[in-house]
Amino acid sequence: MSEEEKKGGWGAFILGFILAFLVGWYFFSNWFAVPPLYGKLEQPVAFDHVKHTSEDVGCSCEDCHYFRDDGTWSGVPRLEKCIECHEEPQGESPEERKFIEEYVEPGKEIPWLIYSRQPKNVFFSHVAHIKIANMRCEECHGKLGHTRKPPVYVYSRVSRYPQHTVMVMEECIDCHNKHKAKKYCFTCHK
Amino acid sequence: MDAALIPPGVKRCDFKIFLGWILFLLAIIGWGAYAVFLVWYKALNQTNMNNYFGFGIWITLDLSVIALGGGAFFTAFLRYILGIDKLKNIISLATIVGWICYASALLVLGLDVGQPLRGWHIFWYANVHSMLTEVAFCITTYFIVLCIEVLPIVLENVQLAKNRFIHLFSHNLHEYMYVFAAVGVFLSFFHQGSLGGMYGVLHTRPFAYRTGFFIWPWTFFIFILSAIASGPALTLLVTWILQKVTGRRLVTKDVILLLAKITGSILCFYLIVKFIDTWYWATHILPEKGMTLKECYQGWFGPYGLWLLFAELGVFGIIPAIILITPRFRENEWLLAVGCLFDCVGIIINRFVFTVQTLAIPTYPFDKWVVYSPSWQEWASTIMIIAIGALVISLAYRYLPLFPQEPELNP
Amino acid sequence: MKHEHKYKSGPEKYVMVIDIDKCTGCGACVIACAVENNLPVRTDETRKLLSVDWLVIYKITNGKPFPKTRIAYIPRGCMHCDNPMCVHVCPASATDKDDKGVVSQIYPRCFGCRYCMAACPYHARVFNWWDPTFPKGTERGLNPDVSTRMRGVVEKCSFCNHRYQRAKEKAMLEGRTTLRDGEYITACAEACPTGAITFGNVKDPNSKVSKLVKSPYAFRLLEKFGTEPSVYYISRQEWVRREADRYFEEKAKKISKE
Amino acid sequence: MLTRRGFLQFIVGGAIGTLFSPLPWRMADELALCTQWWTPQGPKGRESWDYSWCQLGSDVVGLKVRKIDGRIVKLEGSPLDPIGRGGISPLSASSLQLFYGPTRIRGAKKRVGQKGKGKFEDIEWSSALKMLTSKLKELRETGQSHTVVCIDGRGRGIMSGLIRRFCRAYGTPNYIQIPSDEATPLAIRLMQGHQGRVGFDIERADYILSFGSQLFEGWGTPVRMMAAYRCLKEGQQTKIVQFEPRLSETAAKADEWLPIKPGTEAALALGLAYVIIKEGLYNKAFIEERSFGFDAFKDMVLERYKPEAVEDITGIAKEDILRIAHEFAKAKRPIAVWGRGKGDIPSGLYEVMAIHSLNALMGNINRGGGVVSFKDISDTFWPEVPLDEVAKNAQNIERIDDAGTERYPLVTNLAHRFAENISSDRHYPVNVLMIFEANPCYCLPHPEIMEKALKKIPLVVNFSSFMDETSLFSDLILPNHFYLEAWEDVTTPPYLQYPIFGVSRPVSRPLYKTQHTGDIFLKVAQGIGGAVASALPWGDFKTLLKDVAKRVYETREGTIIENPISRPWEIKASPNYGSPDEMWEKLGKGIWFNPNVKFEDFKTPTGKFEFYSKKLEDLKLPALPQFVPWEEGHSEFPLTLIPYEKLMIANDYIANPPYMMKALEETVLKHNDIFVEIHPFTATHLGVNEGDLVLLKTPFGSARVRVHLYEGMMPGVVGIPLGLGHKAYDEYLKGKGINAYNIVAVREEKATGIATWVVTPANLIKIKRKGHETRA
Repeated sequence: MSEEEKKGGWGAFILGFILAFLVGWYFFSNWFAVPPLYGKLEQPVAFDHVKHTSEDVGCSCEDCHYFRDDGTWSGVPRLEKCIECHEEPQGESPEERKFIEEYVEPGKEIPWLIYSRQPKNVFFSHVAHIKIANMRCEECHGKLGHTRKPPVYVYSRVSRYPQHTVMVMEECIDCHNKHKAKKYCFTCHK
Repeated sequence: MDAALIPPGVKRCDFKIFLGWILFLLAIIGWGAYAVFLVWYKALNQTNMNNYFGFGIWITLDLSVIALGGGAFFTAFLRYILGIDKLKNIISLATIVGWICYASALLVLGLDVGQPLRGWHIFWYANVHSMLTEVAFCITTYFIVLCIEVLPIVLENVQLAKNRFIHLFSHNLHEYMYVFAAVGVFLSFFHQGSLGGMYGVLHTRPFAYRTGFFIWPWTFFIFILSAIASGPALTLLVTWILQKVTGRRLVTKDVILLLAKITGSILCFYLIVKFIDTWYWATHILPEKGMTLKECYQGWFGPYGLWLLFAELGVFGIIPAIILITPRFRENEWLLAVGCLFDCVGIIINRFVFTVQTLAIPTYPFDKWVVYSPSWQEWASTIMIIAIGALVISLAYRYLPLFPQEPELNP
Repeated sequence: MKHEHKYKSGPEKYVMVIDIDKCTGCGACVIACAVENNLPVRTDETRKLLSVDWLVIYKITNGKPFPKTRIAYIPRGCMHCDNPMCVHVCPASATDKDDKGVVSQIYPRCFGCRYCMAACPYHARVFNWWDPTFPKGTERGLNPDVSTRMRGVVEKCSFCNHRYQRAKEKAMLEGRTTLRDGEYITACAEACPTGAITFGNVKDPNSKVSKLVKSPYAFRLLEKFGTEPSVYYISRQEWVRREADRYFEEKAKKISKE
Repeated sequence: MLTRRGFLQFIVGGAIGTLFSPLPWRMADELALCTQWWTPQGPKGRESWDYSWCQLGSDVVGLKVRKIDGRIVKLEGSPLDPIGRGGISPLSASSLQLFYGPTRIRGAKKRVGQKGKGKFEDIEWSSALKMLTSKLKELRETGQSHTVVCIDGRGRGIMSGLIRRFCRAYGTPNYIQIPSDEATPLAIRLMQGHQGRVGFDIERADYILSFGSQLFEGWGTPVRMMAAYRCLKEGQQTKIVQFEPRLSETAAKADEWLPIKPGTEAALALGLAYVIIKEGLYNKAFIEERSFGFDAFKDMVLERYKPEAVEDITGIAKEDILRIAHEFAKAKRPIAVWGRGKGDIPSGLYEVMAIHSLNALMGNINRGGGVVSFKDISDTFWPEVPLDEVAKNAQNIERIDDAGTERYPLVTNLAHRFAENISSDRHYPVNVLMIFEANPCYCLPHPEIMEKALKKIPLVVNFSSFMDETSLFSDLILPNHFYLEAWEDVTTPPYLQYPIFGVSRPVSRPLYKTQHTGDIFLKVAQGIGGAVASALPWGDFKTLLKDVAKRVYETREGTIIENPISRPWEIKASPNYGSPDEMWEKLGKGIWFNPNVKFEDFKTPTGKFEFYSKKLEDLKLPALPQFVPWEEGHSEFPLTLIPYEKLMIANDYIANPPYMMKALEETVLKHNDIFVEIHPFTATHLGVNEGDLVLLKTPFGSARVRVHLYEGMMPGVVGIPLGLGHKAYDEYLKGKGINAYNIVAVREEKATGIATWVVTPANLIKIKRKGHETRA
């Protein structure tokens, strides 16, 4: 072993540390959301919430998002709801024309990307949160209902779950703790 | 060929012979690795476990190696805490054997759980009421401690030790070893006990259920005792095998006899406790659960027959206890080996009945006995783990100065 | 020392009462359970100890020789014990007991250590030894209310908890937080053509189950183990009661007095 | 410059740096989460409910259908079903798997390659129908209309009526029902002169004698019998006595089980009659005023069926015979029930007559809690068929199965002779065979004869929805809708004590390119034209059903169920429908039923109940009920093989869905081996143990089976389950066990030609084990 080697100092160590640190944060935290772990997708149709709820169109939230008679939540409306107004183009926008050509005419359901999509093993009761706990939509969905353009959909390619906008179990539990709501496994799991 | 790696002052067999032995072990390990691959790729249907036998040979192996690995912490306890200095001549081997046992246990757990990718849930979502959680935490931390204990032994390798830094590091580590030994002893006590507790708390399985002290059923303490009583026996057995295989004397007889005496005494104590426990269980706990001793065994000679009880406590309990406690017997080299072997077998049977027989006993009055026998994949992976142990010991013996007395005993 | 789960039920405590004398062992409950809960099927299901079954029917016999032999059927799902050993032992908190009496099992949390199976004397818990398979095409009939389970996890009867969730949503829309008798029943209870299975809230004094559990012929399986099951059985035949339980004589005397 | 030391430092630094980044923690989580999409999941959506009726096999179950976005996910019993009252049978509950399953046929198919090999090519529906129509037209024009045969496996309701009518109008006498219970209608026709429905008012009976009927395992209608069991146990505490060689589930639920030697039920019935007559316990008013031939019956019984003699024949102790007879006679509404197994293991005419005589002795006929007879809408709906020359000529041609000929004048169907006669060219060749909801290549005794017969027929048309055994031997497959996709009629099921009529609407769009068989018959009739077309003028099956509903409306009887009723047989029904349209509307949910139906009086030549049948006398046949042994002993075959049926095994046109296979007990099937049940004594005698492989030999063949030792099986008897051992279908069913029909002995009743396979001489020979057994 040469003297030179012995005096090597900590340079290589620090270099390794910083490099790994940066690579780890850049590729694996969902802040940057870059491939290969994360993917970004645009919604199939650039739906404008503001436009629809503006005075000249005059839709209310409940027109599309409502409770069904059995207490379940309707979620995102189906194509049949869109067709009620968009059988024929309502305006000049090329987005709308594209939407009619691609979905309305062939009668194909729009594959919406659900920002707050919960896993299949999770049961979320909208009615419990809205009717019983009197929460507002914004508390969980933020300003989504006031956007002019749908935000980018960020998801993980491994777990296939959306990022950023989705609620994870820790958040559910925090809120349930705060409001002293039940938090048995079967309160939310199925 | 590998002369540069061999510790100074000792002789080792020809490299070709050693290579042959290693290749033989690797062949076994390869076969086991294929079984492991099958289990991970195709899931646990590759085993012969079923909904009645959620625990099989792997858990038996797991509990056995952890008990037998108890030699490490107990020898460390004797050496570092009680200051029995003589044992420094065997402590390295005890530590290596312990490390092998615990590494095997963790490997087996990785095989045995249905969803290994989620294995960390046991730490992240820990249920503090579960004895298994306690086991998982303690085994993992103790394994880390064992790694630290093993590290200086590895660093004593002639080539590694040439590095000044490594040399100093391992030397310093040696200085503080009693701290790790103390931590290790504490951790070991808990998980050895918790493993017993795992079964002892099962008030739904009268065969395993025991009342006890505070949150711990008696099995908690009995398992600790049995681990202490059998761990050093395995260390002695390995030493004996090494001496026989290599034809060299590695440890002076007084060290061996001392450890054998301690082991024997504890085994006697353990057996007394175990007899009382068995009596109380048969006469109090079982009737309280609406069961009889007869219902817990499949006749005399069935697969889960009463012979198991006699084998565990009689042949593989009382006999080794007598051998180890009697100076005249334990001084006989062969009898000592038999004693140590029987001691280990007794504990393995104990662990076997607690894991497998507990589940085999019909719980419903109308249910039938179901017999479990492992699939080849289970055998292969089990044998693989034993082969890995042999491999590690072979390498350690060849390249590390495990036995400080070896140079002077083999001039 | 006993490991007792300190269980406190809320205003609801669901129990099941099975009248063994009415059960003809037809198996409609088993099938209804399988369809409702998306149970997987393999091509060879004859090794019963490897099958994923939430509800099984035990056939017990009085042990007498021909022609005095009699048989009875005991449908057995999860007992939803008030002192559930499985909950106590699960290292990853994948199972709990909620205030309405249901012992849960969370599949994505479970990592398959099977300690709970060792703890359950009823064999109510089963393991997914294989990846779940459904005959080709029948995935279209899967129930979205129940998540399917992946290999390597333990599963068991959930008292059709999703039906509770469904019933509760409907009630909440109407502004109610409690359910009426019969609004939430399990798939097996609903399917039973002889009405042998009754399900309901035992704390509701008007429910059917609250009357049935008081029957002098009511008993539970393996009561001596101290598990406090939520599933009650009724049989007027002494031999059935004796066979189905680690029977104790005190109880026999109590019944003969009445 | 990178030194070794530097490299090591770099690696260690990297490792520590990684630990301070999200990488390990994130990946641990992501990998755990990815295990969640390993399995298929049903998509969420809007829930909706529909009503339907499942009529697979012997089931008649009202269903509530749960749908998610129009996708059916669950079938539940409908509380609006007066028969099952909310219960469901295993088959109905799991029929969703048949609906979605892999054995559905997805469109019209034409055979290519050899028959039986199962090679088909897709064919357009239009050309398939054209092919069939032109063939039928050609045969009719060349005077060979009688060479067309229709096999009907449903055997009840409007659909059967339609096929029968088609045959008549087209001009062929060869309309064959399988499986068919010939003995019951015949016995009722002979003793009561009634042609129509027979019902057992089980729910109101207070004493039930069951002669081998597996009452709670599929006899009659499974859910109705289950509901009846509940009613009997909750209400009047009716005593049920089961005579059966095997402790079946029914025997287990009966209050008393008396093991009887297989096939001797008639002797037992007459032995009981002996006690009742001898001690004068019979209903004197009924016997004196409303019966004929009692004296002859009495003399015969008193002479030949002394309890001692009956004990010898049946193995039931004299004391038991006396006791049961007393109990039966003392009961207010005692009822004796026949029909072995699910009712489809045939009994002979004389056996049914013997058992029914017990009902007559107690006068428990055509009254509450007894055996009742009435007409059903499916019998009375059909208007007269206008026959042309061809059709009229055809009426004089003898049937290919010999039924109704001089040799067998009494019976209407002899399915077993059909296969035999064709394969041995006994009569004329058959050119076209149309098969509806039947699987004769599986569920007739000795199906290989049927296979041979099908190979001889140039055009075999199968309307099956499934690739079953018969489909494999067909030339043309025109798959029917599954019941969830079709318009179906719901008519009175066997043994129900009141008539019903309902309409089951499609609750799903057809999954595949299938067509309603009713529509096909109507279309083909139009294609043939002439009198055939005018006999079947309905455009489609739905129109026909509307017509039937209108006819029901015109009766102004009964009521349509709108709310759950707990005891439907007791209510006073009044019409709750104002117009045919309203009725049609209401039939979408509930069914029409009439508990106050008018019972059909005795229409025998004497106008009385005939213990001694005039008609039989005219035909020079024994006119009194009697016991004729089915089988004599064989030294080579010391054991007796009896088939038994299970509710968990569907055993006719419909085969087991995977969930039912899953729910089978491990004492029925182990891997691909079937178990036969024997008593431990028998096992000791044979030197076999539980689970041993044995060769089951009968004079008709042998099969490899395993033995299950069952304390509830009569010593010397071997029980084998019917309904396994399929050669077709998917891997969930194919090759599981053996088909018991392959090896049973078929015996014909001399007088009627009715064949039964209730007893078969057999032997079990131990097979030496080879290699290791797979563990349990």
